[in-house]
Amino acid sequence: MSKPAALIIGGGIAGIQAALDIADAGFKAYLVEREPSIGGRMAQLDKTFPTLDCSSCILTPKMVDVGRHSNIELMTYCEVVSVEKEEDIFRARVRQKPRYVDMDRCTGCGLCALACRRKDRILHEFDEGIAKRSSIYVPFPQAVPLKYTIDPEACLYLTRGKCGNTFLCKDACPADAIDFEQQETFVDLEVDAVIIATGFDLMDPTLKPEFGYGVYPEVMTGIQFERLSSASGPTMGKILVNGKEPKDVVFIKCVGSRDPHTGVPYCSRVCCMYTAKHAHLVRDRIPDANITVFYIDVRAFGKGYEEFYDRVKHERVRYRRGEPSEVYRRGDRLVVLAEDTMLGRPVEVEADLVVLATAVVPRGDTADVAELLGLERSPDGFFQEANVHLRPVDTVVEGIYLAGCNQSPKDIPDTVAQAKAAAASAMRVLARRRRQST
Amino acid sequence: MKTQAMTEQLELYGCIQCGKCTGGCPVARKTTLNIRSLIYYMLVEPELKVDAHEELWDCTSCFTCVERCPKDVRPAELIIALRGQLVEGGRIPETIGAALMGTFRQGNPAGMAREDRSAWTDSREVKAAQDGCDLLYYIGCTPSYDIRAQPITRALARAFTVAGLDFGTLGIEESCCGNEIRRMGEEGLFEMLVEENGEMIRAVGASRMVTVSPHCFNTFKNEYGLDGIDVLHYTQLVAALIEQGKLELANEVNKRVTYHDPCFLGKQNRVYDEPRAILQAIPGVELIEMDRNRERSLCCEGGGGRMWAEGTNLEERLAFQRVQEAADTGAEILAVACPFCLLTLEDAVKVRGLEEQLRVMDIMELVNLSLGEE
Amino acid sequence: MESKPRIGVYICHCGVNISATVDVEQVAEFAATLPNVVVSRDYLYMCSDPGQGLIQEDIETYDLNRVVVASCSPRMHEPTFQGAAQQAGMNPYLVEMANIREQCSWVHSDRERATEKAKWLVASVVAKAAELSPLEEREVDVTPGSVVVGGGVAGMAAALDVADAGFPVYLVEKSERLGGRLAELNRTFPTLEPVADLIGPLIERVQTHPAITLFLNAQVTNVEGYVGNFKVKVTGQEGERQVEVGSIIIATGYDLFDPQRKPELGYEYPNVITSLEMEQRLFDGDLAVNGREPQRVTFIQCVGSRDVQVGNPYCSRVCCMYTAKQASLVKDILPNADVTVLYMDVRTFGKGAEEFYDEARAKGVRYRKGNVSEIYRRGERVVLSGEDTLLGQPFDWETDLVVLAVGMESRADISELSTMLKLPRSADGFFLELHPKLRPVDTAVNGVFLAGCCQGPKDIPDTVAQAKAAASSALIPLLKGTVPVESATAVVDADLCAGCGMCVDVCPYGAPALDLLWGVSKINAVLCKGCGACATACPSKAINLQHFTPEQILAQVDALVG
Amino acid sequence: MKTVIPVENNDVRAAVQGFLKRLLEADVVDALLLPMETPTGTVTPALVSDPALLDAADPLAPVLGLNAARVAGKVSIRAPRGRIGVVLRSCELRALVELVKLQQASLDDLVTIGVDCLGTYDVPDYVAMRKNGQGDLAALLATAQHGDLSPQDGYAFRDACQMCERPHIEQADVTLELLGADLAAGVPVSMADEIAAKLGIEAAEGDGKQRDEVVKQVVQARTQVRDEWFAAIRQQLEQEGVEGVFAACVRCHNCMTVCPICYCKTCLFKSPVFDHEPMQYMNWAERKGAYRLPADTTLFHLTRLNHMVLSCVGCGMCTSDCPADLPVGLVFRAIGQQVQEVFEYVPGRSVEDPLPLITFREDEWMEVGEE
Amino acid sequence: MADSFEPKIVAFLCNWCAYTGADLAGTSRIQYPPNVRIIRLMCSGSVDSTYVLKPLLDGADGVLIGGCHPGDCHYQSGNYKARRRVVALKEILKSAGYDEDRVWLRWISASEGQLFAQTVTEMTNAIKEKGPNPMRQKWAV
Repeated sequence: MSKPAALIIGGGIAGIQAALDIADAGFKAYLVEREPSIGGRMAQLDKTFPTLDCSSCILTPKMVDVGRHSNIELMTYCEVVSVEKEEDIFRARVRQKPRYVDMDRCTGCGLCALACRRKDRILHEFDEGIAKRSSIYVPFPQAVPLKYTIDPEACLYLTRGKCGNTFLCKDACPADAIDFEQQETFVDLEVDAVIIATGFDLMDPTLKPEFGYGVYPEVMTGIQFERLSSASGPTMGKILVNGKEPKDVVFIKCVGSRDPHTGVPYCSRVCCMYTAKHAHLVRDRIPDANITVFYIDVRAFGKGYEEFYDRVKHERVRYRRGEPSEVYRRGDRLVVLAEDTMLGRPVEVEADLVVLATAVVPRGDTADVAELLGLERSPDGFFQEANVHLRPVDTVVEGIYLAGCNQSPKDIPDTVAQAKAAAASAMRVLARRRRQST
Repeated sequence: MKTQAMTEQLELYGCIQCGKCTGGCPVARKTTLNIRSLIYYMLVEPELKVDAHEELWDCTSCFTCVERCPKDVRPAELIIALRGQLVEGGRIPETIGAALMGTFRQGNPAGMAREDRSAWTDSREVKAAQDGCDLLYYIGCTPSYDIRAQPITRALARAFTVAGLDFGTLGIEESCCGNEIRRMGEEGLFEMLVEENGEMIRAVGASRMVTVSPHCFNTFKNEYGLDGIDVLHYTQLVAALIEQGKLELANEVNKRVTYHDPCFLGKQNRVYDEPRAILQAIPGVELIEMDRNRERSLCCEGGGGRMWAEGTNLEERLAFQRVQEAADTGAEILAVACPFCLLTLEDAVKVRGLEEQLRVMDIMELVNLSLGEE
Repeated sequence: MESKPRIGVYICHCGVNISATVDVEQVAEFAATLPNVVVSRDYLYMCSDPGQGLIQEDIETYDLNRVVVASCSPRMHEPTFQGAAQQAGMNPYLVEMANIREQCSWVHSDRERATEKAKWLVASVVAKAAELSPLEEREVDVTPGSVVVGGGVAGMAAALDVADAGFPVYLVEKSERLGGRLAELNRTFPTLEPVADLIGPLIERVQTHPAITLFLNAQVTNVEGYVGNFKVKVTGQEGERQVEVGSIIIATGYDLFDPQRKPELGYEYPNVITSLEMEQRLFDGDLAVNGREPQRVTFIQCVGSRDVQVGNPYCSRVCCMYTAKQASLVKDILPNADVTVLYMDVRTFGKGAEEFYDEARAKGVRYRKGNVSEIYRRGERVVLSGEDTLLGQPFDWETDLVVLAVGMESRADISELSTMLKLPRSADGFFLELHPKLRPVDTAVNGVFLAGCCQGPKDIPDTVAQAKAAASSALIPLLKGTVPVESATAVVDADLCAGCGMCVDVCPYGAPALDLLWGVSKINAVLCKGCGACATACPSKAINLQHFTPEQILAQVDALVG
Repeated sequence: MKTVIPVENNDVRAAVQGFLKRLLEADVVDALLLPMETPTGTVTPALVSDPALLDAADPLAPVLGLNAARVAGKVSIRAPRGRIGVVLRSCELRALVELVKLQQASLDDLVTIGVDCLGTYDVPDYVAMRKNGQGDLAALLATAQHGDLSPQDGYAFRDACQMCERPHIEQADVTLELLGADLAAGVPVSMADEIAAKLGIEAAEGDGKQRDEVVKQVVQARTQVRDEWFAAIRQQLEQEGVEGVFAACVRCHNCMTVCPICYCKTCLFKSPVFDHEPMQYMNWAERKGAYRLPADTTLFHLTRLNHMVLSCVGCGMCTSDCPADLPVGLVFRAIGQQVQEVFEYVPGRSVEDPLPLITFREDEWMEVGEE
Repeated sequence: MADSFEPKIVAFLCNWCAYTGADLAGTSRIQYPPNVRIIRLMCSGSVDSTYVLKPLLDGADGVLIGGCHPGDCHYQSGNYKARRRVVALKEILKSAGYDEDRVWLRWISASEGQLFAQTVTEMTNAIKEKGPNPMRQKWAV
């Protein structure tokens, strides 16, 4: 009889933590991630609030642990296409998308990407579009697994059937790992529990056109700012806008959140703190910058958060109460127009960089996943837990559990705690299975 | 005025605009003074037009705002600093100017002659502290010169003698403590006083010093850096003397008494119990508390230079409200432990026509009664 | 066995965390010149997969037998690099770390001097590395079962998860009943469920669960042992009992702020009550003050929270929502009353919370920004002095009933447990988790985990999630059946031991014992926790604490002084 | 119980020998560990089971070549062992008490026979004296009565003895109370009643008062010497440090070898920890420009101080056996006095006093660590 | 000369309190002088006298020992034993003619990053005041 096993869908920090707990307890864990690498959103972050640990420093070792754990089967670039429940057993079918790279041969040396005809021409998703990559790529240098993948939507050969006279990538690969013949394959799994850790999306800021996102290059989202300030990002951690250090930086919070007009009536829970962190990072890198944060309420509620907010305020960050009305151009700078509600009058604040704290929203495919697994959704669009108070990670389906931000927005500590909670729920099932089988 | 330097110096950045400062400010209700709003300006605006803020002179420096701030910002210090800007530019009310000048020339804000500083003694023998003593008795300006306050000064001297303390005064060499001077924004003059007085006080070599006024007590205790010298307000010393049995309060004073906590004694230095202990030790005294007592005591509006500046709203005086509250308790005597409170509240009793029912007395006057005929 | 040390040195940039202050390349060049160093490199993130891969490759290529990583604190990543080395076939105890981030780049700004210090630190660790010896990794069996301290919702949730997984649970509750603070509440936010409906079935399950042994009116009075095998003494009305378990979950909850510590808020008036008292009134449906229905009910938030004056700089996380809930319920009961909430920031962040806040305002609950400075009496009513900071005007708001939203504090008696278990506390007084993000329920004591508000303020969903998380951590050793034990134990060289027995006297764990036949000391490696007290007491150094031997430490010292 | 051993013909030594013989004959002990005169004229401890050989016993000889506590440990450390009477001077007895605490000796089957010490010579002096027909034992014993303890003309007692303020036996199963006694008339002995019963000895009056006074007088005189010497050495330490005072040290480890307290089988300083690579010496030489060899001498002495000075009983064997004539014992005693005072510890006083460094109180030195 | 003197201080910190406190100073980015070089030990009770004496004789300008506050030792009583040893060691140093104030024992908890930074700053200043350890110049040790 096989080892009791759990399927974890999603390889962000929630999925990673849940998989590690289950595997450490001696059960089998299948970790399915649709991107070429695990890591999820947390891998994109620079520092984490309120301790300012760098995100990579605390995440990548966990990723490595996952990659090497004897009880974890890591399935990246894969998607769960169906799940059937038969009594206490879930039968899942997983689609392995073709990487067009032989995983066993690829050494991750990167010569293929350097050679690619479309080098530096494809928008880099991991860097939130502020940098470019090749058609063949790894999402980030610390990826697990560190194996290259050909983007089928960007590759000249895969889209047009021809790539010059010769495959530059193939020629460059010393390991002969590139394989355009690869086809998608399917794997069938039998598991006793399923943990959904599919994460979240960020609201499209063009839904708030008054802020000029997509119009002005000086307006960016919080997650883009993370890549900009990250040492492993395209600017090596230098905060540059149009090649220059911004002197006036404005942060706008609640972009979409607490705003029923955009369909996001709820609070996204993390923006106040990551904005405080961003403000700190600007102060750290550009000591003489003028930093303004526009807010409605400052929600610094976690352990050490209020203290961090106090600290950031002491770092000469100007907190103005009021949600800006619009952003427009004046000369070569931007102007943020808002009512300062403490002054009771409108103010214009000039800016070289405007950072929008965009709302955390459910994944675009939440409805599909809900249907696939027979789950319910709450009015805000996230997955519905069995009971918000006492069963925050359980679902209406026995054996399926929720971890992380697909249930509602969360910061990292709460996500990790919830992922472990989901693991605990799963362990009850797995342990029962093990007792029955021995 | 540019805001940034001062904002940094006073560490206003911690402010979260909760409004507890202005919310508790006793004068905010009657004038346009809004310290919370001023801090916000300092935080978000590059410049502030200080001249436009005449209401800065309304602050009584009761420090309720400082007491209440949850983030350890010291709002009252901003007012003092802004007053400093006004002083520097010479844009100050005439009466304030006179008080500063008087202090500079004669060592007291009233501008009375320095040679008359010992007039309160009424030709009693008082030892010169300069000759060495255990206890330095620092009198202060109002208790030295003001006829209404002098009996307190004398009563204390008598009590110290009865208790057998080896005490002395600085005589006519004593100068203003500078507490009010600093709060009027004249930092330079204040520093000069700190230096001169500090040197003189240290030279005495006493291990303890006692003051009549909580205002003097405050600055000596918290701003002079008199390490090794125990600075006491008289209520602390007298309460201890009673406790130790060195002062026998034999005579009954059969009165209903309520007590008004001076801001500089209570809120700012948390001396709440000793004045009450003294009153309760006086035979016959029935102590009745006003609702707003201790941490919630209402300022009499006599501090922060307000003895020499009328402020922007003369009509509504906090002292009026305060004496009414005292009268409403049914007390016959409103006891105080501060010469400024004594003067402002007594004046309010007169103006409000409450003299029939309420008398304002310093605690020391009551003690003196209980000690009996000299 | 003894072969000449061949050391690989790896200097981490940690993004810019280290390289911004320390000239990483220069340190790597310097390290290459140190004795026994065969290869020295720098890399952006040593802890990443490629970073670790680099080390593993070098172990093979250069036949390394020691690895030195200069990066963050070993408390952070020592297991990471030990694991990497182990996979490459090296004994994990031949890896040593130099802490050039927390103890260098982050605390210094002078680049030159920080770089110089980093060099010394690396040199010192390289010197130690040359003296390292491989250690054996050992495991012991785990006693199945957990002790859960505290019978509130956190303790119950954790207990049920452990018990449902098939392990005995000993639930120790100080009071005479289960349910903790939650049982004192009326309804939940934002769903307004009656708490009794929630907690009743939960208590029932705990009470009837065959795997859960309940100790009411009882306290943990002593804990001995270590992860996998704890001996916990429970003292209750029926006397003392010792239970043996593999892990311990702490769920001791919180205290409420005592509003008498803010005398200006007039808690002594009958008109002024705490939010907990309001729960009872809502439960009873009795809001009368002085026998009359209040016309004005005012809520004051952040009482004892976000307040450095009372030593609680933190946010208590639940007050905004329970205030919204209470205000909303009051408005339901007294539709014509003026219900006002005075706030600093409205923190309605949980699932459905902002929506609830929106509904409360739509109902007519008035929110005014501005915290109250003081409260005094006027006739039958009280007056709240404050400022409406949006109007920029002070107010003196007469009201009939005032509800103080008191915050959470760590338990007054938290230090007892803290001392007994050696659990560190954070600056806010609550128990300190091992890492706020990576290990939010673990503690510095292996095998002891935190659930609920003893770690910091939390609402019910977060408490339950965290309790389950603690259960997960507590279940891992139980399910696995074995735990690794300290490898870096003390060992005796019997040839050197003169049998003086000082090691026996200084060891708090009874690990060393004198062999009566030979008169020399022997150390029971299972009992040894690796503190080194015996080694220090031993004058001839017949006892060595492995991994911290005099040769190793003196080599470090020598490199540092040089 | 107290008694007096009668002395005939002024031969105190013979009287004491007689007493010791009776201990064997009466089966109080199986053997005696005591100083014996060798055929070549020196004195050495020996374990004697044959009463007949006790004619060579010389327990009163004013010489100390070895602190016998060390050998007393060897014969008593673990069972099975014989019942042994061990004849010790005061400093030896104190060392024995410390060794018992260090589990290097056992009192379980041991009968301690303490002898008040009138002063000892270094072995070469003693041998020379004997060769020259000097060092009349009777003359020395005669000084006991009035406490005017003084050496043979032209010789000096060992340094340790000259400043020894604890020459009298403080606690033993059997004590030969030489101080204050007219030994020519008899040797006062105190002993446990059960031993007396076995020996069949009746109580006899000695003059206890006289002994106390003489002890007091000797202690006073010795303390004066001690304090003068302490002051001098402290001044020297202050100026020169240990490395200056011990500049001539050759690190022979004699001080450690002969020290009764240094019980380690192998000293840390003989272990690989202090066996450095050749390049290491080179590095050190480069660090300071020069490096004294043998290395680590100061560290050796300071570490030895840390390891044993709390237990130092002041027997001075270290000084006696130092080839470089360093005042090792004086330094250790001077420093030891201060450290022992801090811990209120008197080495050798009682086996009940716990060794200071293996115990602690939670509420002591509260100021340490808190500044 | 005195101005340019940068003391070398060797610190032995216990893993559970002082070392963690030093890490916390790092995570909190509290700045302090770089004169202290840290050696991690498991417990202040495992600080051997040679660990202190060796650097002092070799010329280190100070030695800092950091442990858990009384009652908080991870190993129950290591810090109490350390306290006795340090008291003895300093007494020996003093009576042997050395400056015992170059050796500091301090209790620093895991949450006292600020205290650690402050201790290092104070110790660096105190040692600067004393000047270099004379042993640095002495070869005959």
